[in-house]
Amino acid sequence: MSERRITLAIASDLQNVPLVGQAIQRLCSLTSLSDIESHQIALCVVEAVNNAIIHAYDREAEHEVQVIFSHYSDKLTFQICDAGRAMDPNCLAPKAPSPFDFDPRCLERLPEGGLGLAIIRSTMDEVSYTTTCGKNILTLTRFFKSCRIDTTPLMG
Amino acid sequence: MSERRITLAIASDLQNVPLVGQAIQRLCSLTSLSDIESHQIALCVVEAVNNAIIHAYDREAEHEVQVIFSHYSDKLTFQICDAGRAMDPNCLAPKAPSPFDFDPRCLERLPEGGLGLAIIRSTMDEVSYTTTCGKNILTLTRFFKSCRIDTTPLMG
Amino acid sequence: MQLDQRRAGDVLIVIPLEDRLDARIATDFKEQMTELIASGHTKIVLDLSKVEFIDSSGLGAIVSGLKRMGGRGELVVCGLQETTMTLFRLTRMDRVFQVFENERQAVSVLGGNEKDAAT
Amino acid sequence: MQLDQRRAGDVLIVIPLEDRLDARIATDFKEQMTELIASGHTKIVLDLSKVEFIDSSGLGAIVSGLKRMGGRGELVVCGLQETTMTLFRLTRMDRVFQVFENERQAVSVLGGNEKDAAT
Ligand SMILES: Nc1ncnc2c1ncn2[C@@H]1O[C@H](COP(=O)(O)OP(=O)(O)O)[C@@H](O)[C@H]1O
Ligand SMILES: Nc1ncnc2c1ncn2[C@@H]1O[C@H](COP(=O)(O)OP(=O)(O)O)[C@@H](O)[C@H]1O
Repeated sequence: MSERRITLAIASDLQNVPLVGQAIQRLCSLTSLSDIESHQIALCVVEAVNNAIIHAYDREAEHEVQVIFSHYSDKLTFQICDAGRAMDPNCLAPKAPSPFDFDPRCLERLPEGGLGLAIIRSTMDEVSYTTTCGKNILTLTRFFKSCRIDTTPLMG
Repeated sequence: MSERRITLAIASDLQNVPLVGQAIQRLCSLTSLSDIESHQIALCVVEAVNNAIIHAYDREAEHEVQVIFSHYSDKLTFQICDAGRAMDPNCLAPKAPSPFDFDPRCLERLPEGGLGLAIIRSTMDEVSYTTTCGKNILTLTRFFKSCRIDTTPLMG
Repeated sequence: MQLDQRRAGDVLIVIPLEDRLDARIATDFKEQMTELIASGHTKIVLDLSKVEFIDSSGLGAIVSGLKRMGGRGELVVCGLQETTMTLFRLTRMDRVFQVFENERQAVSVLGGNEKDAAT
Repeated sequence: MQLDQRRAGDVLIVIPLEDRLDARIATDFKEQMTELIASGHTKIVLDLSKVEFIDSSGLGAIVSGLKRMGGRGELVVCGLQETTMTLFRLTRMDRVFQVFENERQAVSVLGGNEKDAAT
């Protein structure tokens, strides 16, 4: 099947994010992904859109966040686009320690935030980020079936 | 609840239309509408997007069709936007004969086409069309619950 | 688009394997139906149980098949889901087509061989 | 956001009535949980059976409640749907929280009065 594509766009208000989440979940469920996988992927897109609103736009409404859903024969890609402050590339550095590596018995150290990107990285097969002409694009890729690639390479 | 809004955009290729249909159906099902109502409304949006691709753009791909979904406390609106050839206003004239008024026994006269706008008009509460600066907007409105208004007035 | 076909006596059962009968595939669907009718089938059951969504072009293709029969044969539909039944009702095509619950009932009324039809 | 509350002996059952615990309402949810804990409740069952979707902010708010308990009491969760359980597992929060199937089991383990809890 040739590529099929749809762009979802919202104003940067958190009230609109469930609309994106629900639409993405339905679009994913049209593919060979299971309902749980579709839900997990929709969660990643919601995390990315929340980040764009909260971090790139400082919670100011009336900016725009776009999500481009592309359906290829072997994969889905999601491009989350904003025109706000760019993300520090260290946030996506491959060697960043995972916030999930916490000691479950050490109450005070449990993470209350900073989980979004880690959720995205452990669910998607590829995550990349570019900034061009003031437009930031976070690209999330998920391959179908056996094509899944581990995001953490065995050797550094 | 204040207004929530999402814009869906596709290239004018019929292959992309199911993406819009599925997304709209899911968005409708977040409201108080039943599954069947959501399906019927998604059908109307699909009919309108098909029309934009087929009639406004003469089936040329690579133009854009937008659908703006707005959720208000009392209603949903759908704005289907294209930048192609404008529709003849007579197509939406209130007195146009309904293509559903056929004689079921007269085989040769059964309608094989021309049903899309009639489906839209009998499902939605309000239908309007405007062209401004080369942009055509078909606006479909559906009120929730008892607010439903009949589209055909009793007197002409 | 893919159309499954099965015989039950002199009745031909046609099963579209698409979940959407829409403008993308309506022309192809119409042409395939035209060919089947042209090749001499006069009793056709269109089993729509796999179809979740029909738009006006898909419906138009079905109507076109009926018209092509020209009263010289029968084209009936069966297995409509609630969503597609709603479209038949809205467009009043439920008064034009004989609508059956399943293949077995449709085949039986057309006088075919019931045991080849799925229930 | 709306939080339903019910007592079962000295156990407080808290039921978020939202289908999404997300960034829109995480702050409000966290504040309401903080108040309940500040007002002296030391055995809390968070019933997530009505919640279909939790994002990292919603999860953070739940973790925040547990941390605020400061080991002086218990905050357990129950009624997780398959989707939200997947999030607890992915983030390893299933090793931090006691997770029960339903209110009755959670209340029973916390030593509350089972008959006030829904199964
Ligand atoms: N779209 C973005 N634009 C700018 N900064 C971002 C963006 N996404 C993430 N960040 C940065 O990365 C950090 C980690 O993000 P995340 O893991 O989602 O957790 P959280 O949003 O809870 O802090 C954020 O605190 C922020 O500094
Ligand atoms: N978006 C549009 N732009 C231009 N013309 C349109 C548009 N939508 C509908 N029309 C006109 O109205 C007619 C009736 O449309 P419709 O009821 O959807 O049936 P059909 O598309 O099968 O012809 C079309 O044949 C076309 O001439």
